[in-house]
Amino acid sequence: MNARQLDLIFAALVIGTGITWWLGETGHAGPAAVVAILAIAAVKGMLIIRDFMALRGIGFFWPAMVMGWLLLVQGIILATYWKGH
Amino acid sequence: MAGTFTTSMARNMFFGGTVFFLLVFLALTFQNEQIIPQRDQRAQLDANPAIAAGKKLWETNQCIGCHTLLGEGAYFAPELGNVYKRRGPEFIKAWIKTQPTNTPGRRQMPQFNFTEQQLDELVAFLKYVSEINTSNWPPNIEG
Amino acid sequence: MNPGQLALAETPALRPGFAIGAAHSRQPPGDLAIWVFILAELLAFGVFFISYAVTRLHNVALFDAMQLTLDRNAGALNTVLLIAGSWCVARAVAAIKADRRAAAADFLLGAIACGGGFLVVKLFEYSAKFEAGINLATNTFYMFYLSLTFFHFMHVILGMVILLAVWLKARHGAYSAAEHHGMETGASYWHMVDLVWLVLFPLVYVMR
Amino acid sequence: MQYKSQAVARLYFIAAIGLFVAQILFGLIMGLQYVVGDFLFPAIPFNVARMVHTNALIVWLLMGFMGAAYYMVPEESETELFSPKLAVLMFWVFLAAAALTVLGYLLVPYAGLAKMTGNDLLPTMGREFLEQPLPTKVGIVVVALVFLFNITMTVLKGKKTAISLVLLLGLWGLALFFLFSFYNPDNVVKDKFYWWWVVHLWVEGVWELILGAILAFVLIKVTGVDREVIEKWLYVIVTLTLITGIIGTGHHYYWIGTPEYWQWWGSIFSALEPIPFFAMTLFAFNMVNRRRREHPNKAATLWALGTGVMSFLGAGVWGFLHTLAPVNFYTHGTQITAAHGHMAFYGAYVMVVLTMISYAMPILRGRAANPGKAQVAEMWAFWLMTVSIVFITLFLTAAGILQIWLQRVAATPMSFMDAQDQVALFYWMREWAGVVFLTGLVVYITSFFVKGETAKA
Repeated sequence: MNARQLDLIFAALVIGTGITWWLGETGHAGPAAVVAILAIAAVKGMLIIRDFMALRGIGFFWPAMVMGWLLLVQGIILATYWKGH
Repeated sequence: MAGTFTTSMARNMFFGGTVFFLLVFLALTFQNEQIIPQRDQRAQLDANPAIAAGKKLWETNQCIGCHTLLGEGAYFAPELGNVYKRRGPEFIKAWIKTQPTNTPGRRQMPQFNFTEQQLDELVAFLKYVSEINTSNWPPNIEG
Repeated sequence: MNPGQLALAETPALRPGFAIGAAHSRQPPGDLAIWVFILAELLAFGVFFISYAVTRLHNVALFDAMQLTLDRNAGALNTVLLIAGSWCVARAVAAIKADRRAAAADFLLGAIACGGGFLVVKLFEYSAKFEAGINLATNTFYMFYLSLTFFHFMHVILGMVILLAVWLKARHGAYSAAEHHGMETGASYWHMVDLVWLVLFPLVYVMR
Repeated sequence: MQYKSQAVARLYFIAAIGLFVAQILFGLIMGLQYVVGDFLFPAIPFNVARMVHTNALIVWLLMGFMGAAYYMVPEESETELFSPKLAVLMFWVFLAAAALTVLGYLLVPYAGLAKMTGNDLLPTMGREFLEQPLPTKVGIVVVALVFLFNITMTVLKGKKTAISLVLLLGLWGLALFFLFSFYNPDNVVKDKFYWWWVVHLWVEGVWELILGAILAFVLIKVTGVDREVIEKWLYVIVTLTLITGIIGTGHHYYWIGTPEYWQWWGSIFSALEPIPFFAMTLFAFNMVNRRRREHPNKAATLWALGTGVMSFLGAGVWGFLHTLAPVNFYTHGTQITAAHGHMAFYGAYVMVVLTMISYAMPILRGRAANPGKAQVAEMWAFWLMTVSIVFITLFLTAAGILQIWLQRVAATPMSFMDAQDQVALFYWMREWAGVVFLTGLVVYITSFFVKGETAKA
């Protein structure tokens, strides 16, 4: 991972955070907003795991554990919001 | 060197993790000390010295060796954290005075030869415990 | 934890010196000890997050009302600070791999500064809440808000302590393109702290 | 035996087994009193039998830990003990204190004992497991400090290994947290809160460090696996233990007047407490499977594996069963707690001490391992005791579930004593399982006297 790629990922993460913040500030709520926010968080998490943590291309076990954690937690969160809607 | 597992790093993890979680626990304890005055009826302790005297009687006669108090103790005899609410003061005193029942085959409680004042102190202690905020435990009056 | 991983690290063929391709491509960066710790931490946070979500399900009105009292700007600012910290750490590792030792140390310092910024913002946020008389017994939402953010706050401090140790070593030239095991270990932990916050922020501050 | 001074361990092990017998006998008395209420009344009321049962257990486990430390530390540090004489002296002080305390419990009414021993100076007596009179408590502190001094000095003058480091931390923690037994405020909530700093932070904290260290030591010896591998496992296990167990203390703070946030912190972290025990099970089996030698002491290996499995079942699984706050609301203070307590103490601490004794005793007696027949007897004892503790646990669990149903859940709840009458059948079955346990213990002791061919240590 070269410096330029890291910078791009950093920019993407900041933009993602900005969108999440904007959704909150403009009072977006309900299923569509929840899905959008979770999707952004999932993408951000994946970028961190793959490129910052550098778990990309090291086989199955470790990326699966950490990404699996992220997706499982987010999946359950989504399910509870879905049910509570 | 990706993938190595060094003993020194394992030791660091052990020390770091232990100190870390001890600190979190101490912070939770600090918060605990700040909140319990709303729940533990400490004003009663200052107002009525009989409660402390009753606690001492509770301890020096080893009541916890058979009974539970707020669910902690031995499980041989009834829960006494809420006995004041379940039975009332007069029943408690009369019960203690008439022990042991000597009914064959039944569990026996010793006779402690308390004075009337000591009985009142024990009752004051049990009343105080029954008023501690236990988050609605036990599930019902039977304890 | 995967017992096989522990065993694997002991196999002579995968020890440094013998470690060619295979070892590098199958193990995460840094020491496996930190990865055991990371998995344990992720598990604890995961259970905490799920508890929050399930409890919210039973108290939607309370949680939605209370969430509005949080300082979302502070939360977003802190997210950016943590991301920036993570980026610094990633750049530090990239720098040391190119044997740019001074740059690596500077990037680590940048990450530590970001962590410090996070703590300051968080303390302002907390002091506003404490002045309002809010504590862990206020209500279920605040119990979770304070518990989750405080537990994470402590992790930021621990992450900074680790980075500080790595930075001190880096400044003394302990790391190089050939040997930066310790730096990768600290970096991995710091990214975990960041990752957890990326779930925490939307969950507690934004989603409704 | 590599170092002469290791021999002091033998005294501690013998006394431990002696107190073990006392513990079981009083356990059987209590078990019978559950169903024949007036058995031995008023000579030995239930509370007295229980004090002897629990205090004997604590003291014999401490004896076992100390014996284990005296055996392990010279070998780990590769040097003689700092002072074997001090170790022997402290043994006799400790044994005398324990014997006097038990005699006090049995011969003097508790209130009289409190008066005689100066409880008025600093009231500490009459709390569960901390019933010891003030002089005994002070004695425990003195013995512990002298013991720690002796062990620490030995480690300091010799080699410092991960095992002795973890062991030392566990032992120092044990002494440190015992100091909270001297804190007894009138405020019941605070009393209970800090009481757990002794009880919980012992059994789900520092004692597990001792357990891990002993197990690691024996596994190195009987499997011949690299010390490096075993020490890494040890660190991982004790780390997981403390990061879950320290905050896991919160699972005792649900219903004793403490704030409700403990229900969350306690539930979450104690739900993770089975993980280190599971790691310990994996550890024991993994190491034995990867063994590089066939140690002649098969019994010790069996005990080590048994510790891994039974501590996971007793402490991990049975602990998890009732650790979540919504479940604990119903199970708190019932026979479920007793069920968990029996299997956890046996599976973790009794078994690890017996593992150590099983490994070290033959060597202390000048042989690598006991003769085959003696080992067969010991393994019989292992199975008799282990299977009967499983049944004791199952019967108490059944009794607890029924008790909860009748007394706490049913539409018209029964009173405590009425519910007890309904579950009497399970108490009878528990008592019979206890008799089997005693049989196992007798077989165990007999195994020390079975003669046969042995190889020199």
